[in-house]
Amino acid sequence: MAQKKKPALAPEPTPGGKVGVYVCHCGGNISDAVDVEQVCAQARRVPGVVVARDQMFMCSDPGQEMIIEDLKSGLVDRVVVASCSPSLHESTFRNALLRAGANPYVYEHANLREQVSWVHHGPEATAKATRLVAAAAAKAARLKPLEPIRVEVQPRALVIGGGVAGMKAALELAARGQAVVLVEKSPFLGGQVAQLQELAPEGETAAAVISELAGAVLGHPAVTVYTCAQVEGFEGYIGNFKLKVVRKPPLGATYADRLEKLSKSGQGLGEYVPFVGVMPATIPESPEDFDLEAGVVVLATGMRPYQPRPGEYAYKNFPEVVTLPEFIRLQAEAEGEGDTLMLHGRPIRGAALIHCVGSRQIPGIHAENEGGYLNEYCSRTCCAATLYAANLIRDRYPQTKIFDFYRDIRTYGRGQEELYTQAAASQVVFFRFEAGEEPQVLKNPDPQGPPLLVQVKDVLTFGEELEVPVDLVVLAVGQEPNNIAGLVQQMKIPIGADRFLQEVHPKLRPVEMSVAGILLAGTCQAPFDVGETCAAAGAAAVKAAAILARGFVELDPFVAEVDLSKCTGTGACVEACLADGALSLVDLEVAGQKVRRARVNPVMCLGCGACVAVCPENAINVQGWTLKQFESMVDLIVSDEYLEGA
Amino acid sequence: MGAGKHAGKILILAEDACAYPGADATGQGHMSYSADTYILRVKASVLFPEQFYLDCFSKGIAGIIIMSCGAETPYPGAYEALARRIDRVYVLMKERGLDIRRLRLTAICTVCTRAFLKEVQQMQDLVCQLGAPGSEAAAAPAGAAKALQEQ
Amino acid sequence: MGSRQNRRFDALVLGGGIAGLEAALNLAEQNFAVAVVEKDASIGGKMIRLSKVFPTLDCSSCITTPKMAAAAHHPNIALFTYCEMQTLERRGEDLVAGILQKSRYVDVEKCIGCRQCEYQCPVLVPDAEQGGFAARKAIYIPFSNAIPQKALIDTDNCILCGRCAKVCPTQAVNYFEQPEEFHLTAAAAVIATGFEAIPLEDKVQYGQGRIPNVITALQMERLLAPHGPYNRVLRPYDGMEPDSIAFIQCAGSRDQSLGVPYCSRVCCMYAIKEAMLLSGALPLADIAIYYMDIRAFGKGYEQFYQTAQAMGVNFVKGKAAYLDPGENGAVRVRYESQEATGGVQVAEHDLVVLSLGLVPAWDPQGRCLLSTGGDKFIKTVKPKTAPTLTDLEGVFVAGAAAGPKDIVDSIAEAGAAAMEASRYLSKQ
Amino acid sequence: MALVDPDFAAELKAYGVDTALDCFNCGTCAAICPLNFEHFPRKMIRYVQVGAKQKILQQAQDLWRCLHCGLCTRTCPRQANPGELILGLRRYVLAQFRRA
Repeated sequence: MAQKKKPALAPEPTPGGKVGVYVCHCGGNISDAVDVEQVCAQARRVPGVVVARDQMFMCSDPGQEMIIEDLKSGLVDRVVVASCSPSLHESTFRNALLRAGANPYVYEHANLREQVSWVHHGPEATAKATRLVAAAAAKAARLKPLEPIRVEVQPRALVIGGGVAGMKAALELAARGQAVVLVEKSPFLGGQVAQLQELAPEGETAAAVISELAGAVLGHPAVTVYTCAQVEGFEGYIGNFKLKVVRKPPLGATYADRLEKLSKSGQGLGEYVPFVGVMPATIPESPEDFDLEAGVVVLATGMRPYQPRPGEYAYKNFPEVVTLPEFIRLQAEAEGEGDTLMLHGRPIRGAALIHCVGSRQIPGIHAENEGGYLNEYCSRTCCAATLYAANLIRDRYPQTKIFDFYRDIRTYGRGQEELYTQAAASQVVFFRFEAGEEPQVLKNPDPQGPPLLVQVKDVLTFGEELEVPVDLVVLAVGQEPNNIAGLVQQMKIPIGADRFLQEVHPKLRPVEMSVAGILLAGTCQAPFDVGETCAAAGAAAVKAAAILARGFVELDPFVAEVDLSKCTGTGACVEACLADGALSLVDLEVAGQKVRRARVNPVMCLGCGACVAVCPENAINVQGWTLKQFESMVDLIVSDEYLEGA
Repeated sequence: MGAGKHAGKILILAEDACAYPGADATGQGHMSYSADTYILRVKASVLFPEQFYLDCFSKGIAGIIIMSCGAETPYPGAYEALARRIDRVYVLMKERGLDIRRLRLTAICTVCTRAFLKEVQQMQDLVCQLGAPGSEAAAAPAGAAKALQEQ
Repeated sequence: MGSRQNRRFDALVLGGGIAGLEAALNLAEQNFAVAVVEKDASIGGKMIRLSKVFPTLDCSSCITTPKMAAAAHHPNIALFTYCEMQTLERRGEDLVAGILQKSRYVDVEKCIGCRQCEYQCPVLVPDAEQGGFAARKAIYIPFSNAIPQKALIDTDNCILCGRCAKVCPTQAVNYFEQPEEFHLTAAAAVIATGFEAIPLEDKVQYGQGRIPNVITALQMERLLAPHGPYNRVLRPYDGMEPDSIAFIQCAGSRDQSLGVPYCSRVCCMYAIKEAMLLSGALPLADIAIYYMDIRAFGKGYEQFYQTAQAMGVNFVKGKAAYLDPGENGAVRVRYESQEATGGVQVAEHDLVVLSLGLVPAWDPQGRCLLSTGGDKFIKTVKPKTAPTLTDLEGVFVAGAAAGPKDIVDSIAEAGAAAMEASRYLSKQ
Repeated sequence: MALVDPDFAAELKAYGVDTALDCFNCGTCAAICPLNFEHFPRKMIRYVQVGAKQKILQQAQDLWRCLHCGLCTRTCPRQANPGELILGLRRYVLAQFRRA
């Protein structure tokens, strides 16, 4: 365009408001139904309106230039554009204001296309258009310039949890040049995956996965790892979390088994040991704590396998009943060769695998667990893991027969249905049971036979009762979230009915917690397999990376603001506030007198206005959406004063 | 319709995340509805105090439809708080002899064009039937009409 | 014009569905310049075409539109709609994509989305966006919440009457517009090309699309959408309100006789969701789901399944083997009931919905050196620790392009792919 | 209560019955079968899977109902070849009768 010279800045808006109204024809879309010239003429009578112009396409360059000129010349200091829906062009015109050197928030949009010309016809269309423009002008006259809220971000991420999710998230952030502190409660990196051997369906080893991740984490200069460490103090908000981390020796014999296994292995610090993980540092002798500041926090606190109650499927009644993770370890440590699996010196000629142990529990059918809850969810990973184990046994020990008892086979993922097909091809025999008619595990009455007998009412055999004598029963236990009650309480974050951490929205904001700046990764959110955990960790990391890389968080200025000249400190707003920590009462001294006043933390404020409605003095308002603005809009909607012939 | 058509203005509070785009979708579909409707774009209707609704009626607004996001609101807890407030507004409306059907709380999604039209039509019919706000106060308990005038 | 020739970006995203948009937004938020290449005339992918989504029953459009708008308005994102990526090759540090801009016959710079052309056009065509149950014009804006809101001409049906050109207020219609080829260069790429439903024509047992009142689940989505074709659920054959509706699960999935041995992962849940929405729309209707295994594995999915059972949806264990037309537009379903007193049964339903499985929407064969798996989806080389990595350097994959996936999992993977891509970009 | 005999399937290999365990009991074969007879042929396949030898022998006459039309084999999603299985079972049953 013509004027390349440094633009003169638009003058500061005056309190009274000099409103410019710009009405778009939209190439006939509006002007065919609405008399645009008449709207302009009537708009000029509205108090505060100093100019009203029309244009064929207000969004075109000439249209925008018209607005910019009026702002720069000082003719107007508030702008109303009456055109299509704000969803299409509100940002266009706010940018035009910016280009004019004006504040983009002294702008109001009137929707004359979607709300008028496309739905109404005849004179009433023009009358309605005028009322909408007048109402917009009334609001515009009361608009104030606003600045986006800028929060500086501490250039550091804290990752809680040293399993696959935590390590993956830490690595991704470090690779983007961010400083990461990783805090792990146990002395080991590797989490639950380190308790496995091969991973379904492709068969990568846990050793390879954990060695890769832990090696990279420990080798990366940007990642600081603290094991035996927990977060015990938490305050602040996005960009500025202040945490206290405590390192202390683990309680009693918590990790004695793993520590013993480690010492027997002869491996050193930083090396992977099966069923242990990677121990990066020695255990602290005495408690020590330190403060930490972080811009974002990634929760990767993981899961634990469901522990069956004694007697559930005869667990603990017979030594031959084990969980799948227990079996994986037994099998991995089994000695000897031959074509029959040997456990504890006994040949396993037949093994029963039972699905959905501790998962898909139904109220009224299944008994509640110790804590008085039911795991109503599917644990997602057990079907594939169980079939993988079945195939592995059939492959290595062809004389060990496998009987698989399921409710639904859920091999949903890539390469998983093949596990099911392969199990069938390897002569695994399947039985299907209904919820509430779970297989019974009994002592085999036949002393010559194997020790256990599994009875089932088999859906596949037309509901017949079948009996299978076996040497071993493996319970495919599900996943439960780790107990992180302490963190949940400190951070004030929500957990779902399933006791997993609850994201804001599974699709819109799937890795974010309701507390801004806290992200969640992996099985603390829901059961996942290793690949899915890494994807979830990547998704959490990318959100964290965006916050950290920018160095600041810019929030909409549409947040609550207290008018201290009106506030009497009733606290009603604090009571009504929906965002924990956004509003508080503070003690001030005014003219030597102690008074209480409401204070907004704009970083925490959602801008919903729940506080506005309850203030008896109307001393609190959402900037850009004040109650007075809305009231004046209603006044103009009901007024006939500026309508021609009215 | 005819004479009753312009019985009074209807104010629509359309929440920005759902109902406002829903009204846009209705417009894109060129689905016609009463021109006596005025849409205020709001972030969350929980912002408005009880008095706002009463004031609207005393200013001459004949019907108000709150088109919220329902449970899908981006502000957790806002819908419940709003519903509680509207219950209180109903009490106040009754005290003033206002037919409580003049205020309606509903949820409209971004593509709920037919639900949008239905709500508008129902309110339009009701407003035609009831007339200007306060005209039903004659039949209301004594003092109610006076209370309304004092607003 | 030459305006779009040989532009350079940090990253290319192939596919403007939910996975592509999520990946693009995550890259753009880290200040990388991103090009999104979409084959359709609007971004939004399959998700924008759905009614509501499981397990929250949110309105699908309400969740997709904000992401579409965010991508369209993002200063770091450029959208290339109605474009095919014909080639993608690595030249040293660069990935170079050969793009074909298909002709819309409408100048997008001029088109203001006013739809005057659409109103004037005399040609009515079944609208694929409404499952073929409603009509559109030969010049049209793809659907109500399409982005961009720009018209295009369907040349198969246009009769060149000239009315659209005459009525267009901005002279945007250009019958002589030629397709345009250009290059986009970037350092990294995310493939998010999504899926298509298995063609109905492949299912001999299910009538190959020739049995009246046998529809696909995607068509049912349109019947259930609040802005769908009929405003309520009617069967297409005679407009009757169906009293009995059946869903046929694994219609093409887990079936080696059809060459699709894998599980399509989403069909159980979308069928349950549609069944729930139907029982809301038609409270008196009987709804049956014929299935082998219900795969409700995601967060909240099993509870969703249990709720559907409690609502009275009838889950019938058994694969429907054969469909044929019954009396008065009914459809007969033959299956083996596994109950003790069961045996072979024939059930009649007013409307039958095929839960078709998913196949890849894009084949890299002949276009670039990306490997595919036995299932023809893009192959990933480190499915555990880096699930979005492909065998072409700097190229990542997200969503259903790497195997059937629901929206939640696609979004997570899109985040992961964006993370891997940004990590790759910062290494450069 | 019937005891499951996992060795029966192996025993049948000699008669050309070696795909019985590929079946995942979807019921397509029974539903597609023109005989329209109870759970046939899946019933026989399931009996092989759980080793219900006696049931097969007791209901052996059902095996001869099969017309060998091939529909079940063509539509089996697991390619478990039900038609061939029925033929193999006939061979097995004949051998048993001969032995008896």
